[in-house]
Amino acid sequence: MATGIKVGAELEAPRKAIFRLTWKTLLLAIAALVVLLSVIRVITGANDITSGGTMNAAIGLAVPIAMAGLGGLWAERAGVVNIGLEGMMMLGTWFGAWAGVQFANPWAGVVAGLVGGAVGGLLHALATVTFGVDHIISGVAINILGLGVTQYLSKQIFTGMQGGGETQSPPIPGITKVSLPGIDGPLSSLEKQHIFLLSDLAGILRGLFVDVSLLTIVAILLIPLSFFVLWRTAFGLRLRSCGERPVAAESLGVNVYKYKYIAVVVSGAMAGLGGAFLSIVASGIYREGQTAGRGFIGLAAMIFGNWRPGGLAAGAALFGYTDALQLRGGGLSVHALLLVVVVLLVAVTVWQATRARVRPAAIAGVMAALVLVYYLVTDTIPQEFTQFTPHLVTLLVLSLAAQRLRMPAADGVIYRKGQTG
Amino acid sequence: GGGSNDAKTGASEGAAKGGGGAKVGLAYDIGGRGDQSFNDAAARGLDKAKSELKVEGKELEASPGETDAQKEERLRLLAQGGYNPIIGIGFAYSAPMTKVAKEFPNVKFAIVDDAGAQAPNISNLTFAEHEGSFLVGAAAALKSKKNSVGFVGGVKVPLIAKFEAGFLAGAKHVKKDIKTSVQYLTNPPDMTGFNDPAKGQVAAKGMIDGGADVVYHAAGGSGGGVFKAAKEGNAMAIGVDSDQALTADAAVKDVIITSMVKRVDVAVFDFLKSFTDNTVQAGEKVYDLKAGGVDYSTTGGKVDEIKAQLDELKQKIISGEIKVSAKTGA
Amino acid sequence: MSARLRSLLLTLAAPVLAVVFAAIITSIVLSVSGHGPIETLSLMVDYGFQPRTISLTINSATTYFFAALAVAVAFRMNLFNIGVDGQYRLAAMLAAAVGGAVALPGPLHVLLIVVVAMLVGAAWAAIAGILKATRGVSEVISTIMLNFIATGIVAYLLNTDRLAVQVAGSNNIGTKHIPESGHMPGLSLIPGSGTQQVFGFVIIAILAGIAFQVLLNRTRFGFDLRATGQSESAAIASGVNVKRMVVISMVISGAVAGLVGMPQLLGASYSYGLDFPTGLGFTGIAIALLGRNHPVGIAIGALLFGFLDNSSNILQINEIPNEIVVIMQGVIVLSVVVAYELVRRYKLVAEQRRVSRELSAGGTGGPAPEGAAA
Amino acid sequence: MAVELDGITKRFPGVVANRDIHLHVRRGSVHAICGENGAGKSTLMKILYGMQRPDEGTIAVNGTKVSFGSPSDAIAVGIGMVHQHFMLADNLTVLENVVLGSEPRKGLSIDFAGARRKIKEISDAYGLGVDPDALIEDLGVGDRQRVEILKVLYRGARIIILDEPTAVLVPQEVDELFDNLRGLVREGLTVIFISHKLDEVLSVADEITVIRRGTTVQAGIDSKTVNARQLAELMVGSELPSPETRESTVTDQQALAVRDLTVRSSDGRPVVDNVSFTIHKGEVLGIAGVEGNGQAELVEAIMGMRPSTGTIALAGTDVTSLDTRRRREAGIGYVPEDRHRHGLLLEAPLWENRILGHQTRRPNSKGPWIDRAGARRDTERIVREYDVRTPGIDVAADALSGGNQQKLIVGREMSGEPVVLIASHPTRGVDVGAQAAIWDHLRAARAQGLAVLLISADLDELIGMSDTLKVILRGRLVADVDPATVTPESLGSAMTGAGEGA
Ligand SMILES: Nc1ncnc2c1ncn2[C@@H]1O[C@H](COP(=O)(O)OP(=O)(O)OP(=O)(O)O)[C@@H](O)[C@H]1O
Ligand SMILES: Nc1ncnc2c1ncn2[C@@H]1O[C@H](COP(=O)(O)OP(=O)(O)OP(=O)(O)O)[C@@H](O)[C@H]1O
Ligand SMILES: [Mg+2]
Ligand SMILES: [Mg+2]
Repeated sequence: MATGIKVGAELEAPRKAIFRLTWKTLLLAIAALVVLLSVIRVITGANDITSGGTMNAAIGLAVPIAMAGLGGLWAERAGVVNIGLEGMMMLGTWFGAWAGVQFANPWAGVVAGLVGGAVGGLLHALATVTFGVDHIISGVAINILGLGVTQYLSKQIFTGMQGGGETQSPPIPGITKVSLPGIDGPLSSLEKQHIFLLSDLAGILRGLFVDVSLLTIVAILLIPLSFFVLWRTAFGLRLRSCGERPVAAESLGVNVYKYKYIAVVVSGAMAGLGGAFLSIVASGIYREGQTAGRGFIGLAAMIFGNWRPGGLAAGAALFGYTDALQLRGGGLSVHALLLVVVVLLVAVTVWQATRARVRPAAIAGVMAALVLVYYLVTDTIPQEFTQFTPHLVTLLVLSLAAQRLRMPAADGVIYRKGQTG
Repeated sequence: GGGSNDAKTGASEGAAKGGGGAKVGLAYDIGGRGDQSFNDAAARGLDKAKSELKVEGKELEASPGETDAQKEERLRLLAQGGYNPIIGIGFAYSAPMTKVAKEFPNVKFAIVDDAGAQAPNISNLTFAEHEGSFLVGAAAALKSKKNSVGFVGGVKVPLIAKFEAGFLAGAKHVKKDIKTSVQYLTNPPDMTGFNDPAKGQVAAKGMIDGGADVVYHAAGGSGGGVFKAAKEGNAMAIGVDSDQALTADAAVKDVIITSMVKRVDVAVFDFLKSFTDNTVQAGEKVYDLKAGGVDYSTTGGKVDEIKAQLDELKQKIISGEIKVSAKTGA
Repeated sequence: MSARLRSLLLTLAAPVLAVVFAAIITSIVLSVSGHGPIETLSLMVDYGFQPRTISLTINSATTYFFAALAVAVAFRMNLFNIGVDGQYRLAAMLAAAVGGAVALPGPLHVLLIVVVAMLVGAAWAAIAGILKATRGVSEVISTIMLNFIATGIVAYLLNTDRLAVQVAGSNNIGTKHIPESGHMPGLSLIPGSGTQQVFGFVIIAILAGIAFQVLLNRTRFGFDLRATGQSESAAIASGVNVKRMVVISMVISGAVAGLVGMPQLLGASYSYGLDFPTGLGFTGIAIALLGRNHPVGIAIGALLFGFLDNSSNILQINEIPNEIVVIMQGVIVLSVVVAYELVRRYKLVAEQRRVSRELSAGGTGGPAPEGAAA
Repeated sequence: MAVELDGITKRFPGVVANRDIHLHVRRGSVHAICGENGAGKSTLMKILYGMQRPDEGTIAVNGTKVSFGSPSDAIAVGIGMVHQHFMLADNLTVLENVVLGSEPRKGLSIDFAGARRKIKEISDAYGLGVDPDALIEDLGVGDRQRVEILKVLYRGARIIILDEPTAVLVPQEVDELFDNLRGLVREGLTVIFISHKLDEVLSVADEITVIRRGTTVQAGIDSKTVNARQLAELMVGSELPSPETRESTVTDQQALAVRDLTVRSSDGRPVVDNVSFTIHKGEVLGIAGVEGNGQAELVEAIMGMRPSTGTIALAGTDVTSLDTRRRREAGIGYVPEDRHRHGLLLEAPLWENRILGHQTRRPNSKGPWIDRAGARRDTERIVREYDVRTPGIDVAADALSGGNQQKLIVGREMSGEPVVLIASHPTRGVDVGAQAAIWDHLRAARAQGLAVLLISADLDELIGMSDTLKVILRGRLVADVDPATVTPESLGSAMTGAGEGA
């Protein structure tokens, strides 16, 4: 029951229309997006939308979300819905900070964050796999527990520490940041000239290769690594088969419980790593409430990404990007983004119209017109609204694309050994 | 637990007499002691009173999402438990305190940051955050080489808007054409903006990338991120509430040119002192520049060269020559 | 009927076992931090059974009850409304603004506020329902996003330039105070609770619980809703328009969510300000699950959570870490569902065993295959 | 001996699935196991395959005693099993499904190229013709069955268990399968084959073991020494029922008229293509076709569960624009193909299941209210009249056996005097006794003027029950056949298109 109802899914399951992202389409889409952003930047003069600072901030904001999403991916590919990511992430922030401080070494914190999250995952696995509890219920409970346990531990442990308190840790030693040598200067001067496309590329490159934390690199590498493990190795195939058709896996001698356990524990570890990133790299300190719903957003990014690593990375990047824009001076940049929305909606309109789908085309067209009018009559967007830009964008993109998503067939289905018919 | 038995007895009025040995009840807002910010400042006041005035203290804190009834019950439990005086930290105690103070007319209450709770036994300890912010705004403008300063607010609530208003006014006062940018991290009731240094850093970095070289924050725990951004962006930062050049992480202390100190500790201590002296006065006591309730700090010597100008402004505010509005856009 | 009785006892055994288990875990946590578990628990119980505290607990529970009920309506048809939080905040804020702006005779004024709240909650939830029905967007994600969006909208409107007024002398802002005619009088239910009255809204909560039960179990609509929850495919084949049901049940869920803020608004604060309680939607999820989406279970769960919440103060006064309350809540939710699951399995096996025993006792013995006689 | 099972006993809660079973299988032979539904065949095979542990008894493979903890142990000694239901993950490729659990490796990664090569080799050697990179969900049932066999062969199994492999195949495909089996046996492999289709058993098996009610009735019968009748009697202890309808009851009143019905898949392909037919009162119209040729979509379109174009008239009234509920109210009864997915609320009691699909009608409801008393009373009636074996109407549908669940559904759909009954595989997976009972009920209702649209994979049932018989192929009605004269073989060839234009 955890998967919830899938409206009409069984009758309308689009077979051929399933969205499979290939490298080629991905690169093409990215290129098109960069050009589009560049055009919009030149038109609106909102230079921050492709600046190196924005890109760098976007990555920093995207990493914890991507890690939570990766956590979701591991669990759900093995058929366990993990809505407890937020709680596991909290454990990651706390344990990451604690060990980082305790051993005066951020990498000890990273390991502890992984372990802390993994313990949360283990609990989730115990409840869902061994006891067959509804996955969502267990996840909700773990979110409560994550909060309670970290609050309790802070009071017990951080209170006595220099610079720590009931709700925060002492400062955590940082992790080295690295840059590709010799590119910062030239790229940033190129960026400052605001040349069409060139400056945008310079900004993007600078964001990607200057001042990047080592843990960011590790985290980003985990995405292709997860892809490799899940899609290219025997282990991954078995794990995924547990999420698609566990009885089939069982009938071939795959120990379904084992793989589910491993998957959910890894899932917790990933979320924990996201938490550790947040406390160690992004903040340098543990603060109660620091996760601020990022676990849920990670889950959204994963669904947005069609239960695939590349997709979830795109989802997390989109989220990080829009969040970075709004935090970096909000109104103007987000206002410029409206034009991007207009262009995309017009594209949808045209695309639907060529396929003779009148209603969707009309809806998209009207929406495009409305957004355009709003763009033209305003100069900026109130700060209260810019803050939900990432959420609104996610919602809009999902309502355009949700029907093309495909979750693992046995996701959320409680599996018991020997059910085979 | 003696507490529960006392609580059961109902309207025991506790030690209503002033003097040493008073049992002080302190009800914090969410976060409590150790938040390195607002609540902690109050805690410092209590600690000082403990050692200098020989009072005892009992500290309780609010939990997220609770109702007024629970705050009320917290105050009531303290009153029933014989605690007197009782101090509520934060405007959220306004309505609860009004109610409970009526039930316990012999107990003295004080509330920080609120003048709405009115009763013969309530003292309202409020601060002119805008006045202090005006001074650091001026300092920011004077120190800025790029003629551009920024303000990062944690959560967009009226209290923080006072900081923003004063800061902008101060900056504009010394440099009419100065460029200012303002960013809040979250909107109420999402209070994570006070606890999210990652966001604080992004916001501050955005301002610095946009040309600002002095950034002031009123973002509680997110301020740590603001300092980091300033450090990495070779910019300057201004702390808030306490003298953050003393309290912040050693790695970023040197970017903090000054802090807008809000002396909640002083207010709490003063109140306790007046209690032990039996001179408690009900009603609002505004801790403004004049009263030394807000000020700018000089630790680190980074504002020494403009200290004269700042002190002149300070005098003008105290004398009423400059009126600082608590509202933005004024 | 002894089988019935046994089944009932089994059903009750689950939560009892779970609470005992949670108590054990909490005891361990307490002992580790150097506090006596027995003393702590008896302290909580002592405090919890004082008349004032009972009133407080009932009041918290009333609010939680609506939140959980809102979640449960959707959950009964396998829809997961994580958006109760955003729905009730938006609803309470707008209802408070309307309530503060008009003057109407007593009951009408209250009615207007309640209706506005329900409509707003329903409308906000309907967005998720419609997106799911027409665009296939998972309601889990859309309601999470809508919570954030609701926060932004509330923040925008709760501004002195728009719907809010500054509370005199305070740093709080809120909607205009609702005049007396729009208040819901409290009840002096618990003798000895002094000024602490019970929200008048508790009556509405009880009525809502009954309505929930009648709607789900006695009406065609409820049958369709439950059928969809149990098997969407079977419901479709039986003629249920699932898309419509998705929208309708989200609307109902949202309307109930609109009520979440009402006890507080109409019974205590009379205005929606910055200090209006938050996060109730998430607590509601846990309580709905704890109460197995059944009004009686939810009521018990709500009272338990209310009790635990309120004991936070007394623990602090006695220098016991109040965070154990949250840990307890998490452990209880988890262990209750594990216990339910174990009992459910046991009952299923027992029922199958009983069916086959009664059938073989029924004398279809001999080599003839089942049904051959027909 | 390849396999020796002795004294196997397996108990489930409330059921003894196997009781002291003995089974001896010679190496290099085809050994069939027969028994009615629920006799315990699958359970026995799962024990041999390590998926279930026996409570008592011993297993020996090639003369050595073994004890299996999981299927991997059985696979390791060369046993492979094709299950009664497909064990394939739809969203994985053929290759992934085949190698799962015994993946060839190259470094850290799966050796995809090697696996592809090996699959091709096996596929070519046995003429299976499967594409390793196809997604399972794009395959038809026949292909899926071949993938299942490939999975077994890929693991190098020497003892192959086939649990009712023919249930979803048309006769031609069955023949192909049998050819393959004979090929395997010639190479020295041992095949254990389960079926209750006795003609198949007789044609392919060397030896036959019959089990009934969980225990061996007769072991190792030489297939040349028995005939179908004798086997059937061993299986059920009585004569086989036959689905023949007696005299025609067809009238000239139209009950259901379907015109130009087209259903498109989401990519625009027609899966039901311009189908028209009429069923009269008292007529049974049978539709024959290999699974996946649009039958399911046709039924769902008539039920209004799936968008379609064309018109549908019920007893002269146009119902095209009505939704499923209105169509049901107008008098369409529906026995769905998959009773668990479309027919029942498994966790709900029987009396609530009585309401399902008839929510808006008496005796189940009055206005917007559910009439519990009425529904309960009527459930009692159905249980009585349709001989549903249950201790009461408050037990969950889950607790009933498949046959009894099906009888409840048939009883329910016959209530409320339907004009048309759409019966999709009404006796699938139901034992002979219940099958006979269901046929009797259909015949009786037909005599009362009920029109029936019958879809079935059981050709005997189709031929025996139908007054009119049409063949569906790739979504089109391609042939009319006369049920009085057609044989299962010729019908089978029409279904595969071999006899197109007949
Ligand atoms: N996992 C299980 N738990 C409980 N009962 C089971 C289980 N598996 C099988 N049974 C019961 O054991 C009995 C034998 O079932 P089995 O599947 O072996 O029959 P079968 O001969 O294969 O029947 P069919 O022809 O329908 O496939 C049935 O009553 C069945 O319901
Ligand atoms: N996989 C399973 N897990 C648990 N119980 C099962 C399972 N399969 C069947 N049963 C139970 O076993 C009993 C018999 O079911 P089954 O449908 O296999 O009977 P059957 O003897 O084949 O009857 P029929 O011939 O009417 O289909 C039922 O009580 C059913 O609930
Ligand atoms: Mg069966
Ligand atoms: Mg079987």
